[in-house]
Amino acid sequence: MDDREHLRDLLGRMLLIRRFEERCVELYSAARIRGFVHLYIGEEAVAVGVNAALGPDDAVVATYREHGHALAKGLTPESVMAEMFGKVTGCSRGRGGSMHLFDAERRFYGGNAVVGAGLPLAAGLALADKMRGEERITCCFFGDGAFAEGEFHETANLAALWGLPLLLVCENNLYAMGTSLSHEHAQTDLAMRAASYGMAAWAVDGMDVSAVETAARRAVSAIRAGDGPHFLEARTYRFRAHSMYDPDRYREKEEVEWWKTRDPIPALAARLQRMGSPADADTVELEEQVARQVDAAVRAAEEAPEEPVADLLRFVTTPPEVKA
Amino acid sequence: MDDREHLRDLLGRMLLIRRFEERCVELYSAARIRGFVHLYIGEEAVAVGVNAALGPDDAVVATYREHGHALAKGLTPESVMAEMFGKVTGCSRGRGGSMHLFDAERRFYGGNAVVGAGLPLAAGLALADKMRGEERITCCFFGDGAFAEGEFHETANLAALWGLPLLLVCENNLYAMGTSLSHEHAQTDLAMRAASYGMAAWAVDGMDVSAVETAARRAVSAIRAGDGPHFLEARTYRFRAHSMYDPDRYREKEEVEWWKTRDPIPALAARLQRMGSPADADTVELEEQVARQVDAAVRAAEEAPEEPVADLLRFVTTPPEVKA
Amino acid sequence: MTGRKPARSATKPARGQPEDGPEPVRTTYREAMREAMREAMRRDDRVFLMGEDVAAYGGCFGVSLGLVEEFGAERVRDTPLSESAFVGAGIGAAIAGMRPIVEIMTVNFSLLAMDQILNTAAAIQHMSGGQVRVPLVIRTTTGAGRQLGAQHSHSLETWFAHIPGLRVVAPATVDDARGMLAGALDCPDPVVVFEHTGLYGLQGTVGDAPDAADIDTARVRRRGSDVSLVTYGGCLPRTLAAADTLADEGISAEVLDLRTLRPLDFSAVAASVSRTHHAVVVEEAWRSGGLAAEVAARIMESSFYELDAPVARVCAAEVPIPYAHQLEQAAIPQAADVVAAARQAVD
Amino acid sequence: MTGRKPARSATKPARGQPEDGPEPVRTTYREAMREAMREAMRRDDRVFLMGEDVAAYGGCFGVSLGLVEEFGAERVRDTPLSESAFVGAGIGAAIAGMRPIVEIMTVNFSLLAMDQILNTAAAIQHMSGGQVRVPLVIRTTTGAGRQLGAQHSHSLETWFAHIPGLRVVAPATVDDARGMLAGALDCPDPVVVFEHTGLYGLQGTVGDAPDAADIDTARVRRRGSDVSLVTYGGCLPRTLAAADTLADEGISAEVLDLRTLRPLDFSAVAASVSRTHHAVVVEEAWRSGGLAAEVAARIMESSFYELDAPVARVCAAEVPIPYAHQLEQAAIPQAADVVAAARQAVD
Ligand SMILES: Cc1ncc(C[n+]2csc(CCOP(=O)(O)OP(=O)(O)O)c2C)c(N)n1
Ligand SMILES: Cc1ncc(C[n+]2csc(CCOP(=O)(O)OP(=O)(O)O)c2C)c(N)n1
Ligand SMILES: [Mg+2]
Ligand SMILES: [Mg+2]
Repeated sequence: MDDREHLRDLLGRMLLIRRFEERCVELYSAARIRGFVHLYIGEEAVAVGVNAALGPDDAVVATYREHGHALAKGLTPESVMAEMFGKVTGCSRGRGGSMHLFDAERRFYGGNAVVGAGLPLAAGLALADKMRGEERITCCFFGDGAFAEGEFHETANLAALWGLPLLLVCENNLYAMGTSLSHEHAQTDLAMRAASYGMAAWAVDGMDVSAVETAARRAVSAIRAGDGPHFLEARTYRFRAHSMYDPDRYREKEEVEWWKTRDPIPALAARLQRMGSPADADTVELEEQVARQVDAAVRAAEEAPEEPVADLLRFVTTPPEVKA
Repeated sequence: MDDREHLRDLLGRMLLIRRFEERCVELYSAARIRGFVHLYIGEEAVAVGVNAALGPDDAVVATYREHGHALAKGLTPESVMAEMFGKVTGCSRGRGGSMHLFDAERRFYGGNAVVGAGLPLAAGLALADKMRGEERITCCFFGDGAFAEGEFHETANLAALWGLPLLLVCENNLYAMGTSLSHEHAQTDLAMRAASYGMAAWAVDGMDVSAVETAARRAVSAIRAGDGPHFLEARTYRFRAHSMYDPDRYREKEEVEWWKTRDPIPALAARLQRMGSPADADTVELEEQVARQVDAAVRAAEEAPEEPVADLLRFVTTPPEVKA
Repeated sequence: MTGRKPARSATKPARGQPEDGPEPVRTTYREAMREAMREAMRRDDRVFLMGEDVAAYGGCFGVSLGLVEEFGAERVRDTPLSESAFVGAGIGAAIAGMRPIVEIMTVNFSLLAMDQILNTAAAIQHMSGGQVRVPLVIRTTTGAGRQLGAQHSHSLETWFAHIPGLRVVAPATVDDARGMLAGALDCPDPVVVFEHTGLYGLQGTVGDAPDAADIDTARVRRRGSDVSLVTYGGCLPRTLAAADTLADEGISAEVLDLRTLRPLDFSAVAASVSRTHHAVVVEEAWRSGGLAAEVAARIMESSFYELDAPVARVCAAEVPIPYAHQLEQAAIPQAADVVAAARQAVD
Repeated sequence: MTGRKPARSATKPARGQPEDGPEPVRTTYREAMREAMREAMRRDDRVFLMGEDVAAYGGCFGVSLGLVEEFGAERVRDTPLSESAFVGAGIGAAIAGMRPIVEIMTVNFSLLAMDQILNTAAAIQHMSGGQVRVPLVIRTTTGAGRQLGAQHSHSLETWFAHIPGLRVVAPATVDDARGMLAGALDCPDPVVVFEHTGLYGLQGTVGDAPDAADIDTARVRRRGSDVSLVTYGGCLPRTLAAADTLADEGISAEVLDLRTLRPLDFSAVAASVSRTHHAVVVEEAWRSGGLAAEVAARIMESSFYELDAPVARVCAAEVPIPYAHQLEQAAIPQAADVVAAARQAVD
């Protein structure tokens, strides 16, 4: 897990997310991408570290801030970028947009824009696996803000009660939009609170991809062994505003700057460097590779066709020829 | 608090609830009372003990199993019985029935038949008092089943976060309808879980009215002193079925019988006895007094008029002549 | 609760039994629904039932009584009081290939799960560009008439019928209680089944081994030529009773049972109205913004020039349903109200 | 976000300013709503605002920007993500004598609080036999058109308008944004205020110190004689644009803004239809079971013999609103759709 190749791979994944989203910002300014867009920049170690511990058959449910989770789960930059453009080649055929990325084949079940609402869904995916004796697990990402929703409480209890194969990853980035953790919660030790539901729970440094991966592997193998749901609090931070609309008035510049010193990408690059040259070469190569991927994704998205308006009513219900 | 007069008073209050409800059972069989009726028999020490710690200005929010809370808060047996009959003299003019007893003057805010739904309401009553610097507090009763609802979680956090003057009394009678505590919750230590929200929480023997009163007084004075919400888990048991419809298939007879040996009413009567004669006389006298009260309530309810059908649409919205 | 009393139902099995077919079985709506679940679970091991008190208690209205004994606590699964979580869990399990039947005790409590129902179950197929389907069945009770007060007596079928992505059905006969659940389980999309609590004791007959009933079409429950009485669910018996009374007065009323509330089988409504030229829509929901408004508006759109009078609506009074018997009965549609509206329409 | 651009709005202040009255002030819908809150909080210390991100963030659409600086964090109160709890807390605080304004970011998330809204806020006055009143104002946004996808683009006004015990308003002009909130705060019952996100940038004028606007009546926004275009909220500008186009074609359209969706000021609708004999109802909600159905049904009931054609509806397509621009625009009513429907109606 700590070998050079693996770490280099993780670095590449984090870089892809970072550069992909930076490009999204430009495209948003150019009005090629619309709607609400929530950037994951700064939090890449969480999605990448956790996904490194998941297998391809494991399911993921994420939030509206899910470009990172989607890419880490293996969705192609092409399909995600096309989705942001609203094109028919998008991973949701342009019907979802940034907040509703889907890929059923890769068991990526969204892309959910109602805070906390992915949790019950994830419990259901896990329940199906448990009832059929499948080995696979389900992982649900959600925020510190979502922890305050009733849906979190109900799902945590249900999952613990039924011993569901569910990994709950709380991305504690200290804010829910403009509301800071201590204005959201009386008791801010979220892992401790999760443990009170009767499940294993611990916190991890969400700015250290290896730490996240290690924690996630420990949880995942316990879940696969039948130990029931686990809760991981990843302590992280978003470097950008909540969404493209957010003027970010509620955070101190110093706080943001301090967290940027903990950026997981240069940290991992430096670690690779310490592990032996030619690490700079690694980074350069990865950057080039990622830039090519993102360029190609943008180009493909630009060129892709739109869903014709005549097809508006498709995918609301299943056509009669398809049976359950 | 332990003096004879006070205990005798508590005994009288518990007896009133017991005999009142026993009469309700008869009246239900005679189809004088309809709808859902949930008996509090066995749990009287909780409502009576907690209300003994509340002042007349404090607000109470209760459940659909609230005859006891209503009577303990000082609603007259007449107004409650008339309500069960659906008469216009009922405490809700016959519009509420057993599950929706109200008395705004006595600050009894229902009678809520959606499990858990009284909690946010109670938080709001407490919020108003806190914002205006009132000394009064709000007490909300709810069940072990309600603890699993999202509304509990959201309210507990909100109350703790805002330091609301709110007493949360969880009546843990080990069942939510036919579902036993261990089928409702992975972690069944409810007080411990409540504490995880960042509020003071403890459990008390709900079959001992003095123990309940003592615990409630401690909580109430802390709340009045500005220490924020407190959580009391009252460990209790309902002697009867969930409702008049319930065949009670899910509990062992032995379990029910064992709990009946812990009946709070004979226990208190025996204690009074030990404190000195003539305790039997007390009981006889209280029984007579309660019987008179219940008889009078039934008689008055029988004789009371019904709300005329022409008034059906009253009390939906406020008539224009009344301004906010 | 489940005893068999002599028949008093006015409804007949809608599909004729062939002479040499299986013996028709007398049963109740409650038992028919239970048998439908039993059969579904025997037939398909992806089917399971979950909800509050469906197992140890036997279902709050006794519908699932005995099922846990046959299928075990995994497949007849008591849930905590967590409507959002267990409805959402049903959605997730359906997506992952199971065929869950989720019971919400009453539609009043469905509000606690409304986010999952509208924002996830109904929307996810579209949001995912057709990749994700939710073959989930939600069963819930509806309706007033048992003095349960405002928080247990809503009729919110109309809200569900407003939601693209859902299918909504309201079996109103014993036969449909038996057949429509199977139809719902065959549907690849989320189906909400409304069971009016007043119908559980209804008696009727079903075939020995009934097939899945279609969940697409409305059905004429009584033929008539003067006025179309359009209704569904718990109002069907009252509407049939009204038709009896009207017949005594020489007014021939056709009674149309919508059966499926989304999508509406509107061609059946239009066909009936084109025969009778008068229509009364009957439902237990509050009048403003109820489903009756939709039916009335569509009749106007399709049959304006065939109508001899405006479409009338008989709905609940706009009041949270009160407890007192006389007030509750005054709040909800009665056969006499239907009679009066029909009389006025054909006048 | 709050800059003042030159006017482009077609709406005019509905109440004429007397010649010697205060200078009319140019402002936006967003600012008008903010000023209305500011005034209410200055005037009455029982008024406070609570909701997600209303304080430090300034409101997710910038409506409450600056208010926390003036009134402090007690009266402009950020809440955790707990829709049920903070809506319920608003209900309780209202009962206890405060005048809370609760903001739910969008109506989509109101589903998480629907139990509190229907089962408590709307029902408690009745259930308590008139003892308990809930003078609560809930502000929420509604509507599509900004490519926010299915979970941020619902128009559920019609659900709320179905609920006895609530009052529902939809200010569609800058003037009403300013005035109707004060009207809502004067109301002793719960009022839900729908703000279409597409209106926030709308420019217009308000009086210097506007009074509370009534929250009872519909208002004619444009006089006409051939067809009544009945609408509300975010569809008003599009409907006025349609009326312009129709005028060019020689069709004189009257535009009626419902303003209050419950209770409907139906006499205003009937009066307009009795002048024009044709009606088109325009709204952004899904067609089946939308409020347009109610309006159409009531027009039929009241004015059947005065109608020269069936009432037409222009509504959203029955699809969870898609993200892609061309699909989203195709899903929601456009001025051209209104024009086409009106043309057909008068044909
Ligand atoms: C139920 C609901 N309420 C409010 C919103 C608006 N909203 C979107 S994201 C967000 C903050 C969520 O914070 P958190 O869970 O910490 O996730 P983060 O955005 O920090 O990743 C809010 C309030 C929403 N989408 N859903
Ligand atoms: C939201 C909701 N779900 C389900 C019900 C049906 N129901 C009524 S009481 C009850 C059990 C509640 O148990 P608990 O909270 O422990 O209270 P208890 O009845 O034991 O006093 C249930 C499931 C309801 N009234 N409300
Ligand atoms: Mg966060
Ligand atoms: Mg209990």
